[in-house]
Amino acid sequence: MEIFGQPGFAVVQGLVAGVLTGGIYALIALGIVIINKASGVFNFAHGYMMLLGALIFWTFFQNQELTPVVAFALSGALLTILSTGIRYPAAWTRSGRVAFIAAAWATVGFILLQTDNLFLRALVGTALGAALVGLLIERLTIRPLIGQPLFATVMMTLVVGEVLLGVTQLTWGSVDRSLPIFATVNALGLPQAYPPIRIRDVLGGTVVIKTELLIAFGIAVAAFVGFVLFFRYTRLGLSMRATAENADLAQAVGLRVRAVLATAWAIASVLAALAATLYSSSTALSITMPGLALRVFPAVLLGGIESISGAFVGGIVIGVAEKLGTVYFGSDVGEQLIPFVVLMIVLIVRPSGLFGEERIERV
Amino acid sequence: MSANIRPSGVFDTSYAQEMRINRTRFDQILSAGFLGVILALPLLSRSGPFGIDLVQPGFLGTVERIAILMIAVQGLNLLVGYTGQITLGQAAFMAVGAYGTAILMRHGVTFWFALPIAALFTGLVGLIFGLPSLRVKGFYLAMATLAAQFIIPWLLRNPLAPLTNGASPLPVPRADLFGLEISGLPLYYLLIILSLLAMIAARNIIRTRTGRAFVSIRDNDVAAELLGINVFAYKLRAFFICAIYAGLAGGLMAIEARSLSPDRFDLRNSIELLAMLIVGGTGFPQAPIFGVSLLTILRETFIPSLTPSLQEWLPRLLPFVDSVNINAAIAPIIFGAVLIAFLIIEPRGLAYRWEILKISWKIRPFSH
Amino acid sequence: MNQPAAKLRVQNITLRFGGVTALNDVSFEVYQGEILALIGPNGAGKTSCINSISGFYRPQSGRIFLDGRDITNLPPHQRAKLGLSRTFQNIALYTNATTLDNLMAARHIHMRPSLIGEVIFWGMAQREEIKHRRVVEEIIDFLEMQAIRKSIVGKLGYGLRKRVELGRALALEPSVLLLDEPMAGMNVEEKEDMARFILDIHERRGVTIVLIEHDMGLVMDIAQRIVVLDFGRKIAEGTPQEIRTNQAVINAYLGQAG
Amino acid sequence: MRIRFLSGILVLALALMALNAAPAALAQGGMMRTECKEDLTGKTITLHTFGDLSGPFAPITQPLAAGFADAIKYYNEKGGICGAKIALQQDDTAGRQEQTQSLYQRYRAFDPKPLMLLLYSSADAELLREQVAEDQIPVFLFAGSTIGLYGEKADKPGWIFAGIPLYTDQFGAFCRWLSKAWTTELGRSGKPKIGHLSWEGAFGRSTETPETTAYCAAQGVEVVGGEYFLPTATDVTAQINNLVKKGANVLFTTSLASGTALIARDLVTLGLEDEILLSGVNWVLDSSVGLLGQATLKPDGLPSTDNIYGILPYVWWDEQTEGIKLVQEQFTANQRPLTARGIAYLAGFGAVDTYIELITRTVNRVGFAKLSGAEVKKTFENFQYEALGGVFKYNFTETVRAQNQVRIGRLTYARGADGKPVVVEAGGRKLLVPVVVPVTKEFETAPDLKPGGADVVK
Repeated sequence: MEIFGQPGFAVVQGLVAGVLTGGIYALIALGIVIINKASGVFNFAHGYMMLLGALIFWTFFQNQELTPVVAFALSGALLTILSTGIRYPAAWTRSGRVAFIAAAWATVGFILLQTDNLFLRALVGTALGAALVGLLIERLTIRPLIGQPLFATVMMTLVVGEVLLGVTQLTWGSVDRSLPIFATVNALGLPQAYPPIRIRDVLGGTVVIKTELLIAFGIAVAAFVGFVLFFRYTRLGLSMRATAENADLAQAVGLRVRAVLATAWAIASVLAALAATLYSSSTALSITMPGLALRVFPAVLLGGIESISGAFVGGIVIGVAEKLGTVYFGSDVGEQLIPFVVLMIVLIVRPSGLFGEERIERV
Repeated sequence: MSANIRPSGVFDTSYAQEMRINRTRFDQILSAGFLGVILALPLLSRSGPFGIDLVQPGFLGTVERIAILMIAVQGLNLLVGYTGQITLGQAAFMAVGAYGTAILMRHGVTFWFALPIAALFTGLVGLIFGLPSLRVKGFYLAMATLAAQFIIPWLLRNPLAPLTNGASPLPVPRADLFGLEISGLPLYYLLIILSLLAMIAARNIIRTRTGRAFVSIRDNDVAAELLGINVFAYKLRAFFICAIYAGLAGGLMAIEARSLSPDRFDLRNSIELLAMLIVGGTGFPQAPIFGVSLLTILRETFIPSLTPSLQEWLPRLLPFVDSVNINAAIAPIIFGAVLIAFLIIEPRGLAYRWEILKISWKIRPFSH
Repeated sequence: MNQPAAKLRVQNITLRFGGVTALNDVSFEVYQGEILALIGPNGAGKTSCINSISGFYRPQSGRIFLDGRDITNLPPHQRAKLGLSRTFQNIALYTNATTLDNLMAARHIHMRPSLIGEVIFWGMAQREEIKHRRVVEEIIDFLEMQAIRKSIVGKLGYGLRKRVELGRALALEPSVLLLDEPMAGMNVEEKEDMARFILDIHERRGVTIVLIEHDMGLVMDIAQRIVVLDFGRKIAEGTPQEIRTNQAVINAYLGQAG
Repeated sequence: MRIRFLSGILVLALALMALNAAPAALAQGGMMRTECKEDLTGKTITLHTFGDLSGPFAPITQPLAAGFADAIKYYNEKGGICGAKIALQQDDTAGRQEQTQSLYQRYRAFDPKPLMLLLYSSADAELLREQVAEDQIPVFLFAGSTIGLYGEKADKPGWIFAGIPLYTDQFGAFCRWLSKAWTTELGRSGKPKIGHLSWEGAFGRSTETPETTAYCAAQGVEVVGGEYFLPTATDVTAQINNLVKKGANVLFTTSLASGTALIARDLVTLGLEDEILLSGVNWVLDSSVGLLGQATLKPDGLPSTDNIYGILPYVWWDEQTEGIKLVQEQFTANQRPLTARGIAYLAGFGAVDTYIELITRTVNRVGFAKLSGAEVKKTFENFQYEALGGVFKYNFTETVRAQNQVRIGRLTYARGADGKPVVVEAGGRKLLVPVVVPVTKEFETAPDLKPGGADVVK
């Protein structure tokens, strides 16, 4: 059975691989969109934040040793986040808050220092580590530029990327690493990826779904749903939306714009780490990672630079376009040309992206 | 954005005099002196006639690249700084100019024809990728040009491979003038002169009808349209001029590097050209001079000259880090750190700082 | 009635944004060399009307004529070439340029296009620059803006910016000048200056002026004829005297109760 | 961190020794260093090198740099170059051509002028090919770029010498072996059909030339086409399907570790691991590939990267020779991580050894005072040398400037006496130990497939 001259199963295979890869693209796009929503800045450092995040995960996941200093620093980050970023229920007494923070601190410290459940440790450690990275970037480089030309801030993200690259090289070097997260332990005691799901006799052949990509896709979808709910229903999410819409007005009605900006960076950094970790688990953790973020730019634009659901659709569309393009025209066309042709077409037909808002101009 | 504080004691007696680029004696001396130093540099190097060893011969190459990149960034300044249209495809346009020049020269066309033809052709390519500016603005437009940044190298690598050697390097013949090969000193002076001419041309565009139309579009495109400026046509014109500058820079890069490969014109290079513009001071005529010089000297001269001592000292300070990792991290960290410091101190660019400096000099000893 | 020829004719224009009708079948004429005021309560469609005339909005139906020529489908920049010039309700200057450059930019349509000449800036191009510079300097003198000639307009005060904008509109050498609330937000003194300028422009340069203004006293003083809009419809047209006593206008301004 | 790496290495070394998994040691004499005629004590000779340390090729260049550093430390303790201390001048280009150009102009102007440049990027060599000839600075290159060495039409100045065989020649050698081994050693039926599946870019496309395709055809091996992927790809199933549709039963890749591991993994994903033979240039036979490939196991319980065939133009870590023992000792002593135990470190070490020999011979011939790039090039043009006692074999002449002694190797994993793969624990994780086994025992001369080369099919 053929679809436009190609074996049907190969087309379906391309479609499946495209959707699943698109899930990771979408997650990367989401991180870029969130920063853009909060501050109007296109974050060129995202690829480097991904690399750093994945390396943090690798450190927790693969190594049993962890100096108490690191654990202390990370739980310190948690402390900072808890005590400045989030408002507690007003009913809480002062001692209640202190107790809450202390308990959270102790729990995190305990998790970070134990080595029985590496996955949990890596999860908590990376979330905190990446959030800390995001907060530091915002505090040290982005905040000093508030009120300055937007260009300068975009430029700053580029420069931050360069520094992050240096930091990763200094700390971890550049060797390719394997990061088998979604794995069982086989008879030899080695981590082994889950076997792929094979669906036989689909349009004349077998279609294979890579389990780790499927899981990554599932997590990406969950993250998206989470964020849509977050922006729609939580106080922090709403204030982020408000700030994105009009920072001056938000400030005027009493929202803490700076705190919102910091939160956006922390969230984006955690998302970058998540996307990078999922991506690495399906191939390798390589220094070429930042290049992946560049490939996601068309997806961001396709969806609309400020649209969360757009990021998701954009990621999937670009993923599918790449893979189907490869099936039909070969990889040099499919992966290197098609995404940008799709981008051009979208810009000409619907300039604000699939989900972007069209703005009416007034004089 | 000329300074609104005029030096006292300077009077103009005609409009022509007032319109001059260097209006005061101080400006004239400064520009002439600067140019003189640049022109004298080769004479002060070991390879020069006097055998003085003041300037590292390697530095002349850096000045050549600064001259070339200044052209590309000046084009970018006209489009981004003055017309307010962002492009992420300047390096791709440079690739068109570079490959165009190289291919024509390989087919026997003399450099003096190949360069303008290639630059003009680049201008036309720029027009094509400027078309989305009819409907899209700001970052979306940047993304259309981002597509150029991927589509053009793809064309060079794949369908045009018979002409371009594909992903492999393309050797470029030497440029010659009446049978005399242009390399070494003549090449140096050629690049400086062309760069200077390109600067003056840009300055002239900025201070006349087209330049004012560009600024009108940047500052208020609605008002510009309603007051008689064909906004779309002028946006296209800006793209055209910007791409011509890029093509010119690309063609010069071809004869300077003598070997081209598509990797030399990737997105990273485009972004870096933008970075040079921003560091220089977007929308100031001197931005390319400041931005390109700062970034290029930082990368090509400053960091390499610091590297040996850092390679020696850092491993002692950081004994727990592998020295190989340190060596790999030096360049990105210094480059990044210097620029972060710079951006925090002067986010509007060096040219802005320069204007402030000039004004404070004129009105000294008062601070306001 | 024996009226001079219509300089500008607005014929049955209707303009809708989605479900909202901003202008509903509006028609009026502006005669050569007169000052016509366009008034009406907030949201009456005055600015929409100006925007339609200058080409920023495209009405769904109706036609607009300038000197008897149908300009309904011309893009805004070509209407400017035919002699339409305007100012904006919320000042729309080139904020990062100097006063001089703002005015010079408006000379755009009168300058001979020659990119090559500009690049070289020698001979003709330079003479051309100087020629138009003279025109601009005259306007600067006329509007008494000598002191701010080289100032960045973004840093000027509100009143001055309004004046620069008027200067820019004048530098176009229009035959019809559309002024969208030129005196809004000004104090009495500034308003008087501005009124004087408008009258001077009208008298000395013979420019036809369409004016939107809220200050009724002023309108009554300087306008020769008045068109009143309400909810996108023309409800009255006539001399200041006629408008003052028009019941529909009074109702519109004071509400139906009156 | 130190303790972790150290313990990992120690465990690994012990495991290897106990297993005796490696094949019989090749017969090699001791280290064959030319005697010095001149005592250079008190002098310093600098080794100049720059390349992409922080850019896309960093995974392979950083271990290489580690090899330089450790070798220089070691040889300086052993007397340097005839008593002269070896210094290292090293810079990072981040993979940018402008930076290569500017660093070269810097290096060219050093006083004294560099005697030799050690480069490790094809693109750098291609860019500088004519300039180094003008400045008379020979280059020792650890990459296999035909254009870099011989120019577009194989007639350009010969100042660049390659430490590994040209990628085109490597591919030719592989075709030659494949046609012989296909039905016998590999036990396959039908004809071998190769599909290229490589990284996009000059490096990835370097093996697919008209010359190699014609040569392979003459050997009875059909090249069915090429597909490319970006280093950031997550999935190459579509590319593999395309090549399989064209009839490919062998994939040949020109990529570094993450690329090769990705292909191996997707072959297993598609269930093609038995039908399709994975092979590639010398970089695919690297420990890093063997380590990365362990995350996916084949149905037979071995990693996806088991049984990758490739070109092995040097002696591998598992073979017992004096040189390897020395490198292993230094590797352990300098606490290098397991991941660096690959070809790049070996190459870095070998390059320093070669440099010492090269300078020693040149000094012996012309004396220290007359040492120059041109003289070093002369030595290079008649250079028979086995670096590290046979780990790298150089046989340069004026016309053959690339190493061309090749073997075919196979990547597999260390097995114990019971035939089961051995699991070691290093750095807190359980690992199989990748080993590279030479399939052909003897070194053979690779076909000469540069444009106009001796073995090009007319």
